[in-house]
Amino acid sequence: MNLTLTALCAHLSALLVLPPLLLGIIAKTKAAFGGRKGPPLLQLYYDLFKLLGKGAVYSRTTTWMFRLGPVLSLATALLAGLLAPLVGAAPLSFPGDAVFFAYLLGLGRFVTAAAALDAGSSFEGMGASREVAFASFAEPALILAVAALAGATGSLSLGAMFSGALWRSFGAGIVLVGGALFLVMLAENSRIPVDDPATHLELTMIHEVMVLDHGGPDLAFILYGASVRLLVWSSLLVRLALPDAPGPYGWAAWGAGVAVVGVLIGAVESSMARARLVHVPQFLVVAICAAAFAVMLSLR
Amino acid sequence: MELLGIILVPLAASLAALAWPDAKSRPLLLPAAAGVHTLLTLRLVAAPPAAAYGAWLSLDALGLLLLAVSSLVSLGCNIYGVAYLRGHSERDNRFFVACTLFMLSASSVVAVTRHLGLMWVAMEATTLAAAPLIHFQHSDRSLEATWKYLIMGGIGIGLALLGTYFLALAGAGNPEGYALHLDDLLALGPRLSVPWVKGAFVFILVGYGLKMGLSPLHSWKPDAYGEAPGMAGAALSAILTGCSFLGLLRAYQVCLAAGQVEFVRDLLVFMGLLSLLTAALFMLSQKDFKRLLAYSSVEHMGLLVLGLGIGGTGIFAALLHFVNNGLGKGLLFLTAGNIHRAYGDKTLNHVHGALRRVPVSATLFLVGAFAITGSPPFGLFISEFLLLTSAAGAGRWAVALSVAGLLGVIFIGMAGAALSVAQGEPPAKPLCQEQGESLLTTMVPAAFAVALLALGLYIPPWLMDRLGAAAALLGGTRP
Amino acid sequence: MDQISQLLLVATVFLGFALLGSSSMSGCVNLLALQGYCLSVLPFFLHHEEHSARAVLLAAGMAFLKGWLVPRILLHAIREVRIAREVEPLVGYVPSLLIGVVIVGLSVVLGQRLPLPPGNHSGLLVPISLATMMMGLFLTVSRLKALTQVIGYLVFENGIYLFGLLVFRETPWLLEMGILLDVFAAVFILGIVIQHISRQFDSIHTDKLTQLKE
Amino acid sequence: MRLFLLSTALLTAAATVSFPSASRPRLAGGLSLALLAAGCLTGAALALFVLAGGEVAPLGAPWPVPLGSLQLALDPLSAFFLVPIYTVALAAGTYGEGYLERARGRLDASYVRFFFSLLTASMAVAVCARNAVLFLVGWEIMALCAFFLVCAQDRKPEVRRAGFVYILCTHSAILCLFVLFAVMGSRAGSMEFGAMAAALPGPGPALNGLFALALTGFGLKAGFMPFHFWLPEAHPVAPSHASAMLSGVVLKMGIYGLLRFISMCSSVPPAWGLVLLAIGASSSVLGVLFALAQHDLKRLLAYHSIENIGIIALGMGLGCLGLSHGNGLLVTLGFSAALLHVLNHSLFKSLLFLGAGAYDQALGGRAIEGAGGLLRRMPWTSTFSWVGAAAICGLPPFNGFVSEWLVYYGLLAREVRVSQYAMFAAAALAMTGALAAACFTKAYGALTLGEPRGPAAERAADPGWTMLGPMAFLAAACLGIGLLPRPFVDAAARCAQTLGRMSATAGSPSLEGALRPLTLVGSVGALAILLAGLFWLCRTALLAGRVVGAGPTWGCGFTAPTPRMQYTASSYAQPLARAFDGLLNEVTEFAPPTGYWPRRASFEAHTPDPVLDRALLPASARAEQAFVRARRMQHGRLQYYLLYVFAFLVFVLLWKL
Repeated sequence: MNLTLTALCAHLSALLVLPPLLLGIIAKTKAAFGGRKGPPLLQLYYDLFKLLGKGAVYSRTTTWMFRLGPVLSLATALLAGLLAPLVGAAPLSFPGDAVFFAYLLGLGRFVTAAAALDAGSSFEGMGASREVAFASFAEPALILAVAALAGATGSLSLGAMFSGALWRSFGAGIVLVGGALFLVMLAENSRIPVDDPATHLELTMIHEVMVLDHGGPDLAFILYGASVRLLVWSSLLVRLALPDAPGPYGWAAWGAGVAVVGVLIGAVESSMARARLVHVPQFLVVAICAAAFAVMLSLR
Repeated sequence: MELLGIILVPLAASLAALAWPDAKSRPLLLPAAAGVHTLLTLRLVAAPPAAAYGAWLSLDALGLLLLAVSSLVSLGCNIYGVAYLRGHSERDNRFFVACTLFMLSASSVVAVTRHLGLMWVAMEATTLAAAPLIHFQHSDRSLEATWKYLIMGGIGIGLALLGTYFLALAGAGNPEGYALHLDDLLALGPRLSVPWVKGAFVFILVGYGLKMGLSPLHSWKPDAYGEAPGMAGAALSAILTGCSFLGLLRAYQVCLAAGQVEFVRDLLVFMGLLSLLTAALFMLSQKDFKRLLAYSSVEHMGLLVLGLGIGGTGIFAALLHFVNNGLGKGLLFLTAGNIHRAYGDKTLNHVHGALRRVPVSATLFLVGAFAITGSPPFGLFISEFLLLTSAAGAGRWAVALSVAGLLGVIFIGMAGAALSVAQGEPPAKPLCQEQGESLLTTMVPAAFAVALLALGLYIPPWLMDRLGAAAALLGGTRP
Repeated sequence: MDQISQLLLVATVFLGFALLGSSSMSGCVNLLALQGYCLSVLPFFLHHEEHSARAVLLAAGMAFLKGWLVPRILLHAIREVRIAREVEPLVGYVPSLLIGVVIVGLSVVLGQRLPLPPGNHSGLLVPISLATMMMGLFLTVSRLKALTQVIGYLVFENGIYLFGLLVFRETPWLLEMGILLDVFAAVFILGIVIQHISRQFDSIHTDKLTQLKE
Repeated sequence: MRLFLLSTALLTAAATVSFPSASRPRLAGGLSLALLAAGCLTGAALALFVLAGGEVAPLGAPWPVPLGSLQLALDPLSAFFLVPIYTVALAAGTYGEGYLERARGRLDASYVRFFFSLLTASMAVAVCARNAVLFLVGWEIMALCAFFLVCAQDRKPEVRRAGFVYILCTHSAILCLFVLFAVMGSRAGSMEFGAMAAALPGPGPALNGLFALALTGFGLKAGFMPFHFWLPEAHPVAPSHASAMLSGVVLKMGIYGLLRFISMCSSVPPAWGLVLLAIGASSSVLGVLFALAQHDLKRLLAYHSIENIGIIALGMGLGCLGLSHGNGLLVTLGFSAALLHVLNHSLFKSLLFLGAGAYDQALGGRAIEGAGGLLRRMPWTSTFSWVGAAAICGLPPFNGFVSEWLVYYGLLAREVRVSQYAMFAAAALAMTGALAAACFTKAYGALTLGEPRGPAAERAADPGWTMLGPMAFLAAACLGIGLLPRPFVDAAARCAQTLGRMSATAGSPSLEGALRPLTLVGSVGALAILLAGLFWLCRTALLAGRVVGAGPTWGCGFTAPTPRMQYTASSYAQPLARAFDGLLNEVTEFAPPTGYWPRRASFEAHTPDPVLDRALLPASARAEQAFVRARRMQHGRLQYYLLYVFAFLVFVLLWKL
């Protein structure tokens, strides 16, 4: 691994510090679209800080599974962040890490769903059910996107696939893959039109309802983990589109790109309604098809 | 000496049975005579006498094979018969015992004679002797079965006689004149008249094939086997069919000597496949387990002629299969008889849970069912596998494939019935004394099962040698 | 002599036709007896070079058995079991006769495929024996009553006997013994069975004998 | 090879010893278990010795049976398959003693022990046999033992049905093998595998026909998709430790056979690889989909076996493609993925079946809907089962991921790209993984999480350590392979190289490049555990000294929730079931609540198997009708029987004379 210490530190600090900010950007964008002032940009930092300072109430139904969910899902999110390139090479990079990345996220989902079921509430069960159902469609889209990029670049490492250097040879494919990944990202991170993070009706929630019973530090872990995942996904999109340049310029470009993705998400959320749950699979099938076409293009 | 002994001892015992006054002790004649017969046969197997050219009674490898199988199976059946007849003391067993022994004597004649005319007479005798065995139950159904058996058997034996005449005519025109002695016919060989040899083979095939129960000539078989007592079924399916198979083999030998094997082959393969098909058709969801065994017999007769038709190692396979089938049928019919007795019924709708009602018999029945369908590690697996290999080796892929397919269907029928009988909840009605199994009624099938297993795991070299010699007589080769 | 043997052979076939067309039970038995007599004298004319004791004995035995004893047993059975005197064919009389014609034609065709064995002067023997045999078979197939089936079987046996005459000269005694034994035993045992059948079912109609089926 | 014979003898002794001592159950159990353990350990030691590069001289003895000879040999392929056989047999056998103890009165212990030990011995013989007759004998004894294990509780009608379906399939399989070996052996003039391999025909219809026979025969055993239908019938009804053996190991014998056949072929047409890929993709996706629709825990696990067999088939398909394109790296990757997944699946699937057995005994039934809250009541069983569940979903840091990663690598990496279809198989595999996660959160959640839904679940308790110990061992093995994959992968790769008839060094640098990341995968997995532990400690530290309360689950405003109102397994699976309705064809019976004061309402859903229930049973019913019609031939009239004779005689005379 030819990774300098500075690059590693930069990667780690970006990964650890920036995620809540991205959610702030999204919230600001939505507020701007709605003509409101909105919460402060750093709201999630305050929330996390407050939550970490609280005590906890655990349901009498729950077991260690319930307590495992938040910590393991946060751990997987952070490890996924180590595998994904932000600027320059990722700290952990090896051929086939793309698959590992996908399965780490899967592990996080698995424990979150199990923790939700552990509470024994029908609402949380419902959320877990939807989460895993939609993941079944998101996962093949993700792997097909990876396959397309692997076909185009000849490498199975995230760092090489998401290098932004493919526009000339694989432009159409990049568009398709980018679209697919964007859709998958919306689904995986519970954004509109798949899920509405701001809803207050449990029956329509997915991710939020799964964590209804968590509180205090656990909820902090969950919220933080979710924001880390969103940042990692956004970073992948940025790296797909922008050429990579190490050093401060690279970081600047990357930061701008991530902010744009945040604004984009905010824009989508402001302009669309949440889709009916039965239509979500169709939405994801679109992503699968886009990625499949990209694979065909990559094979030519 | 032994040759005369194996004919005369059972014959004398049979006459003695007719004269024997006491019905209770009469059945003891059965194992006594069969025991002596087996001892003499063992001496013959251990040291086969040199074949004397032109003698009427002389034992070759093929005859030895039939003799050994029929002697063993009838010994088993006759030991079993003591217990069986004890359970049916209300019925007069005079004719039953006499006919059983007479059949043994006649089948010994078939095995040791070299004269085809004499052989035919002995064959006729076995046919007639079997009729009282089938009719032993004295019910409407057994009467009907006997009637059908007699008429069809009579026709078959008549056709075989015609075939024998044809053989005699085939040798006409030679200076030696007419010949019905096997040695003469073989010596004439290519000088035999081809059309007459062909005609002879056709008539003998149809005649003896009818007695063997090859499809489409098998129609009497399910009725007769279904209504006969278990031990008679075993004797019929091992001895009677064995005798007729030997008759067919003799005709085959003549054809071989006359250089007419090619003409025979297609016919045999055709009949073999047809028999398998018929068995498959009728065994699937067969409701009566004794009739099922009859169709299984049709199947195995089909396999025998199939092996003969394939030639080469197929003939060896057929002969090995003949031995295995005799043992397997003995096992199945005797255990089926036990189960029939324990339930007073032989339809699958009423017989369940035999593993709990008659555990030993049911286990053996299950073993027999798996063995007879060619599952390893039983003897029939070796012979069936050898058969398939020789079919494939002869380039008859389609035959091998269709045999395997039909065996699959047959397995469905056989396993379905055997499992339905053995497994499940037995009826609540308790078992009365004479319905249960005893040491005597389970010992014999158990011995057959052990023999079948042994033949699957180890075929003694002397048996290989005898089989090889027998196959060589038919132009077959040892694998 | 040859001419007489030819005539006898033709008579045998015609008796076969008559059997196919006969509607009365006892008439059938009488025709069978007549056929038996025909066959019993045939050896004298067929093998005219010798009138050995063997031939005489055979003829006498045949005449006794086929001409007298067997018909007597059958007639006795008919009286004893009080069966209706009609034959009750499955196939009507006229079609039966037509099939008989087909059978004769078939036998001629088959007979031509077989070379005539030396020492035989009558080319009719092989086809006529085949035809008689097949007619017998056809009778067993096409008639409903158990007794008529026995008659058919006996006709079939007659055909075989006719064929046996071809090899009569050189074959040993044993063979004839076989034939005679066969006929005797068959009638004897079949008679017993018919007795049983009539006692058990009050009839010898084979419709009663169809319990055993799939 | 002496050791192998010793091990087989010990196993056979373990089988037989149980009967004479049946009157003293403790002694019988102990003695049988000791012999089983000795046999398994001896055999496993031998297998490991071979896998570590040791050579064992083959054993050849004449066998006085036509075509037969006692040829036994241990090459890496055989040794690799021996490992799961002995490992699972040991674990399941130990567990079985506890299981039989608790099931006394319902199961005949001697009967089960006999067939279990014999099953182990026969599989070992089949794997080492180098003569077709010996192989077939071992194979059929295995099949029959498995059949009798399936039928251990034959009083129940569903057990009899399952047993019947199973025995039909296994016999059809062996008939295919009869023909296969008959053809191969007759070409070679010998039934030795070596001679057969030398006499195989070149590429062409003949070779493809043989492949079709092998695929059908071995595929029926392995449970490839159209041939899978017996599996969800047979596996659930066996005693659980036998199910573990059946699902974990016996299925793999089909894989072994197919691999052995492929290793005999000197040339492999590309179509074979594609066929295997197609079978693998369809088996894995459909297997997991149908698993999702099940309510019976063991039936669900059985469908998952189909899924995993599909993954193995994907690996084999890749290996075959590698063989036909001469790509050594792909051969190694594909076959080692398949082999490693064989090992992995045998570990986690047997673990899950053992857990299912414990649940079954605790609840008195295999239905998952009535359970719940067992993680609290059966903590150990549930913890070990959780490991199995995570492993079968292919999640890191467990062993399932390692082999799936290898498959992905073979499907996607550029240096091994020989077919464009492989990429789409990757999508199928991804979908399988996600669906498996859905399925196991469903099953695991319904069983062990939340509140008990019935009285049986209330009273449930962990079994003793005879049963827990083997589960712990298997769970540890799953985690161990996941964290330290290299030695296992290397062993599989060596086998794969001998399979592809390559010298062990060929393609080494690129292979090393492909396998090196696995070390990293293992360590990152360990890192995940460490990180999670760290956060756990953080939380404990944060919460130290603060108020940590316990209360009811938040009912979203509803004040009187009952355990029955928890989300059920069926409702959990419903979104997916609806999305795949066209494939699953779920049958529902719904009596909706009516009126103002509805008294009863019911909803029932079950998913019939597409092959067995929707195709084979109707087809066989129709065939039976046709047969009944054909059987009127035998209608009881003697006249017609005689007519057949007459007609046949005339026909033959006209044909032949």
